[in-house]
Amino acid sequence: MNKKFPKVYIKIQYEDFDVSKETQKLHHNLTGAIVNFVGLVRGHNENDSEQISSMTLEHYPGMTEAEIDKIVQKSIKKWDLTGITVIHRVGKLFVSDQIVFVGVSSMHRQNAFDACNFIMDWLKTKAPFWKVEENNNHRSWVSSRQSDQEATKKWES
Amino acid sequence: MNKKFPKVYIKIQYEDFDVSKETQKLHHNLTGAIVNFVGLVRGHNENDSEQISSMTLEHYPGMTEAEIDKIVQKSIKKWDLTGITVIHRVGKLFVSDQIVFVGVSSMHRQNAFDACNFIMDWLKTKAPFWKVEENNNHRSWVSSRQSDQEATKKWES
Amino acid sequence: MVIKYFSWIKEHIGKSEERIELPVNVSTIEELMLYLENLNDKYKLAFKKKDLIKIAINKSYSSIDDKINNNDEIAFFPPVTGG
Amino acid sequence: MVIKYFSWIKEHIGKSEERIELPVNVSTIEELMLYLENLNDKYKLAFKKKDLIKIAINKSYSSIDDKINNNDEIAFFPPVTGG
Repeated sequence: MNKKFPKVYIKIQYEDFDVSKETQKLHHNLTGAIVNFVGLVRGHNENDSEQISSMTLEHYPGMTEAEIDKIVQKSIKKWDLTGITVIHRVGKLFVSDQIVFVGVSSMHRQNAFDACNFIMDWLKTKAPFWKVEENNNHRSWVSSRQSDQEATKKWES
Repeated sequence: MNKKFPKVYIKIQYEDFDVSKETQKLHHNLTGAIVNFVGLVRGHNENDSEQISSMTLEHYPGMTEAEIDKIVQKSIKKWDLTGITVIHRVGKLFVSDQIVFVGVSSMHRQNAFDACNFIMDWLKTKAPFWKVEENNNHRSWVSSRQSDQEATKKWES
Repeated sequence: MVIKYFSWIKEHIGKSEERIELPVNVSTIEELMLYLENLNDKYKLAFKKKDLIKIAINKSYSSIDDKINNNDEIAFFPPVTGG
Repeated sequence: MVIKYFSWIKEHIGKSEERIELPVNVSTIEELMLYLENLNDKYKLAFKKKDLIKIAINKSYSSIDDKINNNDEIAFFPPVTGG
């Protein structure tokens, strides 16, 4: 693997992102495979008990970027990759809006699948973002899920 | 899972595809996660021994769609999904052109990661496509890789 | 029956498709391959590496022992390399 | 030192950030939390469920036993829910 790879891009932003453009930016001469994860605002809260109309995401500026970079650096040690992009939105988002983009490119597909999955699992448990769900009646902070904590265990071996 | 899901779209085509538009089509009301795989034409042949300038893909019309549909139906039995799109290009493609798009949406991310990975692994070993790599001097049919055969073993358990 | 050839098998044989009447004494894929190999050296070369020949009957993967009928569509092709 | 609060901890306390001088006899996160809880009921409520409080010192995850200095940036927040 050439030392100039992987190209890393991490951004916290209010604006939406364009999946095609971000995919295009992950093309490098050695790239054969790109795996993208896109997280969306669902129309229901976590336990599906009620509809939501919007959510607001806040984060800890500086620490968020640093934690995501730590995760990305770990993924680079584990897999040969050509590019990694993590974009996470903050602010007010509506149902079916895009929240997060994690794109990983590599020479061969399994590395891209694994690294993208790894980054998402750790982002879910380490990156300091908090969601508050809103509907007409009230707002409530989302609780962290035990299943997200457990998801990181598959990377321990 | 509502019986109207997942929405399945399978297409073999000469034309390029737009990753943003295909991602958008995978949004459904229950969707929280989308995982996309994009395969690209690499600038080198499989064993990296020489540059290629283009490749041409041929397929077995009718059988290709049927084999991909079998794989998709298997993935639907294994995971709760909201949408599955498989687009595979044929004809002459150039370096860094997009070859294949596999997009899977679901309520939760691990299902989408696993189903996308599963569909790609089986597509690689079952869908009747053949690549011939071309450069100025000659053309050569790509050999199937042992690693692709072995990749499907992880789904046996 | 219709017989289809793909990739380098098609190139060795020099055609992508042909229609033949099921020959007498041919009732399996294996017998069909033997019949074709006896026609000329192009087929012999195409079918030389038996472990690299994949078979489909009516667009479904099949094996060398499978029975065939005169109205079947048979296909011979190398291991697939899409994706 | 700067102390930052996020999510419902911020809302219970009623501010997102404050600057204080490191109090006498406070040298760890745990002692700082005790000091704050004794200020008023807002902090008591915010810090009630100790197992739900995550701590960062200078933007790195830290534990309740970690030492702190007057020029540190401390943060208290609930388990994260991004992605």
